Amino acid sequence: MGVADEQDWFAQDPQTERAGADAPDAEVLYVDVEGFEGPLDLLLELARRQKLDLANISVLALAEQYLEFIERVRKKRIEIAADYLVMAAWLAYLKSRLMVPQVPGDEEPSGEMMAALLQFRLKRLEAMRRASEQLMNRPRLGVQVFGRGDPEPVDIARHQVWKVDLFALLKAYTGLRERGIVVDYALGARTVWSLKEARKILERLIGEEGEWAAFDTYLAQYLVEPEDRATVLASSFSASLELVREGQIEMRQSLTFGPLLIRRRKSDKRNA
Amino acid sequence: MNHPNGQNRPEQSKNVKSVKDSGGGADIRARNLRVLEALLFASSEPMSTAELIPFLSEGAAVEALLTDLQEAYSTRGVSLVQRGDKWAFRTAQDLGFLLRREQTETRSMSRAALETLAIIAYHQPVTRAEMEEIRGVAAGRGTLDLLMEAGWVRMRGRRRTPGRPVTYGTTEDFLDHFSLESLGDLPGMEELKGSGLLSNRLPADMQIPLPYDGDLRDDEDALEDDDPEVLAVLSRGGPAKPSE
Amino acid sequence: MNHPNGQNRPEQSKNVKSVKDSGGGADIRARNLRVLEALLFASSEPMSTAELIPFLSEGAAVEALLTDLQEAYSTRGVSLVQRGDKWAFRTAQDLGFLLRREQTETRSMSRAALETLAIIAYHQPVTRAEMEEIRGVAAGRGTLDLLMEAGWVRMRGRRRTPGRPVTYGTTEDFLDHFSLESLGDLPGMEELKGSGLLSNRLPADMQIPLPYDGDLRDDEDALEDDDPEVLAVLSRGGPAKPSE
Repeated sequence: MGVADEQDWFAQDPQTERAGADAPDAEVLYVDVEGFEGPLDLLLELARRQKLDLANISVLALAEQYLEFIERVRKKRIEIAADYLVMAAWLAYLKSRLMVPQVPGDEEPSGEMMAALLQFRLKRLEAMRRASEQLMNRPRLGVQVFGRGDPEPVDIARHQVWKVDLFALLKAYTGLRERGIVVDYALGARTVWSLKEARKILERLIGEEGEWAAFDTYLAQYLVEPEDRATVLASSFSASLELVREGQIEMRQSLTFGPLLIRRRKSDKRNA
Repeated sequence: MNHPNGQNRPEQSKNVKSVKDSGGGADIRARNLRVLEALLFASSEPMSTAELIPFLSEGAAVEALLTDLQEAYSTRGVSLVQRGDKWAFRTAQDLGFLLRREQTETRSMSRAALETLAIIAYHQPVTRAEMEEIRGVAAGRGTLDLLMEAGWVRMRGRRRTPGRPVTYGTTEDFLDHFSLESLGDLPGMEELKGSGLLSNRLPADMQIPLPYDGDLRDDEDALEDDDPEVLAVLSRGGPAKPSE
Repeated sequence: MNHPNGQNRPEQSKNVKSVKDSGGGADIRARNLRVLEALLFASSEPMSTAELIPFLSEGAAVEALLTDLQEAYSTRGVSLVQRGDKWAFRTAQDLGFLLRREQTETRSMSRAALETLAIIAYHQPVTRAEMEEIRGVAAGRGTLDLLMEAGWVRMRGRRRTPGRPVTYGTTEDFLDHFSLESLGDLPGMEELKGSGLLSNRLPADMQIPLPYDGDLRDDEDALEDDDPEVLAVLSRGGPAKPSE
């Protein structure tokens, strides 16, 4: 079968009504390439012109028609998508494989294989195209078939269950009442003895006596408030260790947890 | 629904198989019933006989057909009902419960709501201004609404003071929820101190009031049904029976 | 849909009038049918048996009841139809010409979109690359978006192949829209199966996959909620629940 004239295609093509026979060639061609959904679509259209049954088409003739078409489009300097050129290259190769007999040991797919593949793809596309038409011809919801026009809504009664118990309620109340009188029992900030403070106080208390005395008795006046005990003892003890290291005082403890004795170091004073 | 286009009418009459003598009439009737069924099912609104007629065979007795259809559905799960001069399918009345669902969600209450509730519980009857004074914060409208919606707080009446403010109190549901036999079961000052909820360093003049939820007090007037504030609560979707 | 609360069940069974000896069973069956009728009539969307069962009597054979109901409605103007795993009342197909309404949605759908829809329907689960291979042209992003927006196509998962491409399939809405009971009802399915055209390979291999919208296949992974492609669809205003 010879290469079809482009005017013939348009005359037969139901899809391209816009392309009149009297339209300028360039424009017609441009419109036409745009009208196809890719190279496979174009091939399918070419095949349809050849034969109605895809099983009996001549793949070689089809390839030639396609290549001819692309060649003419390119001569008119019309830009075409890369997809079409890739297909053209593949078809050119297919054509060569079909025309040259296969050499034994050739690893490449045979021309016949390639032709069969192309035929398969064309058939598959055509089948899907037919399927989409059949699908759209189904009785469609909202077109020929209807659902309930006035569905009766489900009436959801929402109940809120509050997670509140009496304790939470009372706590909120007492907290609120106490919040109102917060000024009345505002206490001073908690006392914290710094090491520096403790050392100053310790130095003053130990004085010049030079007699052994229990550590606690020096601090007795500061240990009255129970909440102060820890900080007074800890800071004073740390400060006392520092004083021992400097050689200013001596400390003694005869048994574990026994009273801690402390005095100013006499020799120290003598030396001074 | 759109009326059928002109083409349908002839096609429709042709489609009816009229073979037997009187069978043709029965077939036409059956078909008319099917058409009514489909139309009424698919319509988003009840349809009048005038709207239905164009879809039926020439000269069909639409009222009689509708009554037949109503009869046919009388024992089914859906019924054909007449609404004014229009017709519609509706769920059978006794199956209405199928379309109702209960949904419960557990939520915890904000501190503001809890405090307000506690104030109302202890200080009732209490006005909004008094609540705000105790809390030291202006109360959002939402807090009271929420407590009324929960069914724990109600409007009691109006205080006989300038401005006639609404007085609030707690409800039976409140007692129920907190497992209190009466408001007298709310712990007083000493019990609160004993449980450690109140510290001992309270000013001597601080008092925990004795809650009162009895009848209207001398300084309270009853609420009228058409009281604007009652209506306002109702319109905000509050409890239908605030005094329940 | 939520299950009814516990209160309904006893109410429901008590309401059944069981007077006659063997009449009780028949009454229960009649009531179950009415309940199904009411539930399915009230909903515009297909309902699954799981949604229906809680409203039926204990141990009711829901599938058998639905088939009975379908039979009872087979000659009426509305039919009970199966859509995938769900059931719905729809107007009878043969009355379509009478009720036909114009629809703009699919009018505007391009040939590319419709072909893509057919490819997804017949070849699912299918990747974008496979769709492009079949159509022989790169698919615009918009085409798939359009189909997903229409609610007919969903992302199923990711194919366990290099690049982990997203697999696409159809939705229950797709079945409902095209009046299909299942994918097996797709027009021309038998013929296509026989011809081997649903294969990605030459028919010589004669390996014929069937369209499949069940659970994920061995070579599919589930989509993650934070999958970038899913998020991309969501951000473009696509369907909120692609996996529904």
